[in-house]
Amino acid sequence: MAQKVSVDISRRRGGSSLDGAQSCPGCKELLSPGDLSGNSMVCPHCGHHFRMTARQRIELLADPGSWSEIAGNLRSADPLEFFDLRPYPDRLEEAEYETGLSEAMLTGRARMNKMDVILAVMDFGFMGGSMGSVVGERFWRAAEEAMDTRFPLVVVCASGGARMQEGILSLLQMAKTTCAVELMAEVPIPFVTVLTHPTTGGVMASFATLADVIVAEPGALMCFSGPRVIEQTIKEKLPEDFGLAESNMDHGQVDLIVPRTELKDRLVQILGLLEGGVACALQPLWEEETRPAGRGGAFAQAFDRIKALANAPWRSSQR
Amino acid sequence: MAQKVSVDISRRRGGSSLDGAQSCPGCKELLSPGDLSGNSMVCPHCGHHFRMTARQRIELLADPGSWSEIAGNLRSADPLEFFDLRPYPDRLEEAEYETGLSEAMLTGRARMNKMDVILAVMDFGFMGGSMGSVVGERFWRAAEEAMDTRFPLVVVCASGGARMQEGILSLLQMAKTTCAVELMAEVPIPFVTVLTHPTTGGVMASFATLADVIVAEPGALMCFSGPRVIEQTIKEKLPEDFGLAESNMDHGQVDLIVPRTELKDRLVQILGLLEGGVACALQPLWEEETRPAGRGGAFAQAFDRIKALANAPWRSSQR
Amino acid sequence: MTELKRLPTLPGVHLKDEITKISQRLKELGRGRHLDKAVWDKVELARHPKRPYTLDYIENMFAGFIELHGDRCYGDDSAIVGGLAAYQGRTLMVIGHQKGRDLASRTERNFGMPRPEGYRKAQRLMELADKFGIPVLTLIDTPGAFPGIAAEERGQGGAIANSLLCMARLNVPTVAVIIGEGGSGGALALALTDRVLMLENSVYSVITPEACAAILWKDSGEAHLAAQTLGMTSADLARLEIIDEVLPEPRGGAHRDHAAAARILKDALEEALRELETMNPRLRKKERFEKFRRMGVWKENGLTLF
Amino acid sequence: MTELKRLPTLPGVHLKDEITKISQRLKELGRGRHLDKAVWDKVELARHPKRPYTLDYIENMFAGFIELHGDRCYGDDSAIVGGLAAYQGRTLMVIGHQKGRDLASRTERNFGMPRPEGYRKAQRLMELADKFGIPVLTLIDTPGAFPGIAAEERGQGGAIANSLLCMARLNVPTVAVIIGEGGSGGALALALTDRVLMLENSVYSVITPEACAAILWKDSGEAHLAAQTLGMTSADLARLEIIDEVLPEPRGGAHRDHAAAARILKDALEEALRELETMNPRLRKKERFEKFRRMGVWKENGLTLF
Ligand SMILES: [Zn+2]
Ligand SMILES: [Zn+2]
Repeated sequence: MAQKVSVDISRRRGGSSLDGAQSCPGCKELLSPGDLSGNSMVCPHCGHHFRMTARQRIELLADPGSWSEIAGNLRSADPLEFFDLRPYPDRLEEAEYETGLSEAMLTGRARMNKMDVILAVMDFGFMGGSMGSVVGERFWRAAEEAMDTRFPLVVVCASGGARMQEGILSLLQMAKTTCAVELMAEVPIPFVTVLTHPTTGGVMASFATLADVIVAEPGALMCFSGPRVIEQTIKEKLPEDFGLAESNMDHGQVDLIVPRTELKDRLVQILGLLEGGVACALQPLWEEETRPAGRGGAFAQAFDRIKALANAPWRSSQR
Repeated sequence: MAQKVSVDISRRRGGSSLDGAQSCPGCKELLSPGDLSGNSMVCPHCGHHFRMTARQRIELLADPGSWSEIAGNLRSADPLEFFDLRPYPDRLEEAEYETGLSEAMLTGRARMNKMDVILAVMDFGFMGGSMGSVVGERFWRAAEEAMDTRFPLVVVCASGGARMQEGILSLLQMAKTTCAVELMAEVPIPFVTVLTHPTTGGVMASFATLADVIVAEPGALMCFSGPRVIEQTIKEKLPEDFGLAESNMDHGQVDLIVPRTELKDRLVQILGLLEGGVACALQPLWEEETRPAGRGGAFAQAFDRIKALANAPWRSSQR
Repeated sequence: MTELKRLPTLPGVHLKDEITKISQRLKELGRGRHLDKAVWDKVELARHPKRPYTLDYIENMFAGFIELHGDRCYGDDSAIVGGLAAYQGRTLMVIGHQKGRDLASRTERNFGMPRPEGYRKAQRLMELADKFGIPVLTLIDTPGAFPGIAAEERGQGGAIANSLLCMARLNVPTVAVIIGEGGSGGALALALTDRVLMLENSVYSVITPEACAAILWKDSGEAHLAAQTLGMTSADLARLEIIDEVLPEPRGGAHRDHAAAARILKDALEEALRELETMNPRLRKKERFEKFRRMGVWKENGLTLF
Repeated sequence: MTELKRLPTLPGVHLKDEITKISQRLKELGRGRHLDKAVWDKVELARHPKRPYTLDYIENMFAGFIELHGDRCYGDDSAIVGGLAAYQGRTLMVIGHQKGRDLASRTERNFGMPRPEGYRKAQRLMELADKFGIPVLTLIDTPGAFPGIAAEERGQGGAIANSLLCMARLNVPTVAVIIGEGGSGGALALALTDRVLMLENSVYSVITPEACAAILWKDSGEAHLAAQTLGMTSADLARLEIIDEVLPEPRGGAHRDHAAAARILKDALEEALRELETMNPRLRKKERFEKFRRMGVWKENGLTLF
C-alpha cells in the first residue's frame, strides 16, 4: 500500500524543481531547502507542514546529544524471497542508500527538555514508512525499554501502510505492536503518538490510534484505507479535507492538533501531566489489592516489573 | 416528564371505546378486552403489542405460583411536600387505587421455566412509570437479592421519566440504580432488561441501557428525551419511526427484539447462556490473582460475597 | 403557608390527613400563593450570562491545562470540555459542561447541551485518569442533555448511563462542583462523585422549572412557582443531603469576580482532595456507593426513611 | 525456479549475493514465470459463493445461538455477526464476518466488509464474554474492512486497533478460524487469539492479490502471480507459523458439504478449547503475548531471526 499513498501524496503536496527549491502547496511561494530546514520544515509564509525525515524529527524533539539508539542493529530479512519488478533486498538497499536509515522506524532513548523518554520516529522516505518485521520488533523493543526504565514512550508516526514484500508477516506486526501497547497499559506507561503526514494503513489501525493521547500535525493525512482505494471503491471524488488532521479532530479521532513549532514543549507537558498522576498513584494506590486496574487483568511480567521498580533509586532523582 | 410522554402515548396508541373494546392502532380492527388478555395483550390480527400491567407481566414471565415479592412494604413518602394542582399523596393514592399496585415497580423472586431469577417489572399505569425513591430502592433491593442468591436479574422497563413530585431525589435514583448495576457487574450477576412501550427519561439513562443484554419489544418507544420535548426544541415533526425498537435496533442501541409471545423462552435462553459462562469461569478463573476482572477494581462487599458463595451447596443443585 | 411548606422535612411518620388538609388549602389558594423571590433570583444568577463557565474556572485555577478532544468514535462535542490540568505540582483531570457567551459561541457550544459524543468523551477521559491514578474534577453547568433526533439515534440515554457507570467504577478520588445550572440527567451524568459541592447561587434539579410548570400547571409562566416547589437551590439540596457542601460566592454572585470565585472553588477542592486522598482507596469507593445508595426518601413499615 | 522460491525458508545467514542473482534471473524471466495453478484455485475456493459462511457454521455447530446486535453507539453492522452459542452444555461467544449469497444479502452484508460499528460490536461482545468467563470463537471471512468516507470518519483505523487491543486483553480462552478470505487488517482485527486455525482452502494475506498486483506490477491482471508471491495459502502460513493448524476440508472443498465442514471445525475447536481451558489463565495470556511477539523475521547482528 505504501507506493499507492506515496503517489497520492506527491500529487497533493506540490512538486519540487531541479535546484531543490519547491513551491509550497499551501501558498504557492517558491521555497529553498534552507527556508524550510531552518524552520522545522514549516513554510515560513503560510505554516504548511512539509514532511520531515526521521533524523530531522529527532533533531526537532530530542535535546542535543541526548539520542541513543535502541535496536539499531536490526535489519529486514527477506523471508518470502519476495520479488515483483525487483527483489526486496534491492529495494531495501536502495532505501538505505537514499535515506541513510537502517529502516522505516528509528527507536532510542532521548531527553526532551531534560525529561527522559523513549522515542520512536518513522520515516516515510524509507519504503513509504511501511511496517515490516523490523518496525514491529523495534516498536516492541522501545515499549520494553519504556517498561524497564519507566520512561514514557513517544512515537512519531508516518506510514503508507504494510510492507507488502513481507506479506502476512507485515500484517501481523499490527497484532504484535498492539500486544506491546497492552503490556504498557498494564504498568501503566504514558504513551503518546504524533500522527504526521501521512499516517495510514496498518500503523493507523494499531499503535497509532491506541495511545493515551493522540497528537496530530496540522494538515496531515490520517486514515486506514488510502484515498485512492476509497475513490476506486465508492467511485466518487473525495472531499478536499478527507482524512486530514482537522477533519479527524472534528470527528473525534484525535486529542489535539499541535503545530510543529510547539510540538516538543507540548509533548513534554502532556507527558509530565500523565506522569504526575502515576507518581501520585504509586504511593496510596499501588498495593496489590487496591491497584487501579482500569483495564482489568494482569500480565505477570508487567506486574513483577512494577513491584521491582516502584522504589527504584532513579525515581527520586527524576521528580 | 411522566405526564408529557403519557399524552403522546395515548395519541399514538389508538383510543378505547366505552365498552372496553378498542381499535388496534396497528390494523384498526376492533378488539375486545378478552381478545387481548387471552393473547398476552398482542393483537391477534397484526401482532401489535399493547401495554401490559405489572401483574400481567408477572403472569406472562413467572412460572405459576413462583412469584414472591421483595420489598413490597416500601411506599413513597412526600419529602418535598409537593403539590401542583393536587398534592403528591393524593396522586399516589389515586394511582394505588387505579392500578392495585404499591408503586411503579414491583420486585420479587420468581422462577422462569424452573430457572430461579430475580424479577422486577414496571407499570406505566402507576404515575407514568415514573422513577421515584421507591423504584430506586426496590431496584437496589432486587440487585442485592440477586447478589445474595446469585440468581440473575431481569427487569422489565416502562417509564415516562422522573417522578417530578420527588424533585431532585427522583433524579438521583439514576445514580443509585447505576451503583447497583456496577456492584452486580463485579460479581458478576447476569442482568437483562426488557424495554417495553414506553421506556424513556431517567430509566433509559440508567439501568435500562446498562444491562448485559438489552431486549426490546416490537414497536416500543425508547428514548431519553420525550418526542414532544424534541419536537419543541428542533421545531420539526419527528419521523414516524422515531425512537421505536426497530429504529433503535438499526442504530445499534439494543441487542435484539423479541415478540412478547416468545419473550419468556428467549429470556431463559439468554440467562442460561450467560450463566453457563459464569459456571465455567468459577473453577479455573476465580482465584484471587487471576480473576477475569473485565471491569477492573473491586468493591469489597461484592468480592467477599463471591468468595463465600462460590461453593455454596445450592449451586450444584442448580445446574 | 409557604413557610410551612419549606420547613425541613423531619424523619418520622407523616400525618397524611394533615398534609392532605394543608395541600387542599394550598390548592384553593391557587395562583394566589406567595412566591419567594429569592428562589427565582438564584435561578437567574445560575443562568447569568456573565457567570464564570468551566473554561473560566480552569483558566483561573490551574497553572496549565491541555484540552483533549473527541470520543474516538463519532465526534467532538464542544458542549463538554475536558483535559489534563496542572494542579499544585500534580495532575487533575478536569471535565465540565461549557456554554458560550456570545451568539456564535453559544451556538457552537450548543448552549451547553451535550450530545452522546460529549458523554463518551467524558467517559474516555475519566478512564484515562483512572489508568494513571489522576483524580477527576467535574464542573456541572448545563440546561440538560440535548434533545434531538440524531442525539437520540446515537444513544443519548445509553451515553449518560455509561458515564454514570464509569463514575461509579472509578478508583481515583472524584469531586463534582455544580457551578451554574445542574439540569437533569445531562448534569447528573458528570456528578456521581465522592464529593458533590455546589456554588451558592447554582441550581440543580430534575427538570427545568419552565418545563415542570408546563407539565404540572399547563403553563410555563408558572416557572417561578415550579422552581420553588422543586426545591432546586443549594440550600434545599444541602438540606436533602444531595450535596455535601455549599460554597459561598463573592458578594453579588460569581459573575462579579471570576478570580475570587475560582479561589473559593480551588480552596474547597483542595480540602476535598486532601480528605479523599488520604482515605484507603477501597474504602473511598465503598463510601461512594453507600452515599448514593442512601439517596431517596421512602416509607417502610410505616416509617419514613432517609 | 518457482520450486526454489517456494522452498521453506531456513534460519541462518542469507547469502545476499546469491539471492540477488536468483532474483535477477527471475526478473529477466519476467512474465514468463511458471504459475502454480493450485494457488489460484485456493483463492477461488476461499471466495466460492457456496462456501459456508459464519452463520452456516453456527447453524451446523451449535444447539442454540442468540444473536446480539449493535455497537450501542452508532449502528449495527451486519457484515459482522456475533452472539451467544450453546456448546456442549456450556457457552461460547461466537463472532464472525458474514457475507451474503444473493445480490440482496450481499449488499445488506456489504460483501462482508465491516465498518467501524462492526468492530465495536465485536469488542462489546468480547468484553461481555470476558465478564462472564465465556470463551470466544471468531470466524474470519472478509475481503477487508470497508474503504469508505464515512467509515473513515467514524474511525475505521481506531476501531480495528481497539478490537485488537481488546483481544490482547481478554482473560478467557480465544480461538480464531479463518474459514474463507482473511483479508488484511479487517480480518486480523478478529484474529489476535490463543489459537489461530485455518481451513485448508482459505487464504490470509496483507492485501488482496488484485490490489497487490495493481501496485507492484501496475496490472491487476497479475493477481495470480501476486497470490503466489504473497504466500497466502494455509500451507504457506503454517510454514511461517502464522497459524497453528490447518484443518482439512471435505473432498472438493467446504462448499461441497457444509455439515461435514462444520464437524471438522467443531472437532478442532473442541481440541483447542480442551487444551486452552486446562491452562493456568495467566499463563495462557502470557503465551498469547509471547506468540504474537515472535511474529516477524529479521536480521540481528547478521543472523536472521524467526
Ligand atoms: Zn506556504
Ligand atoms: Zn392489530
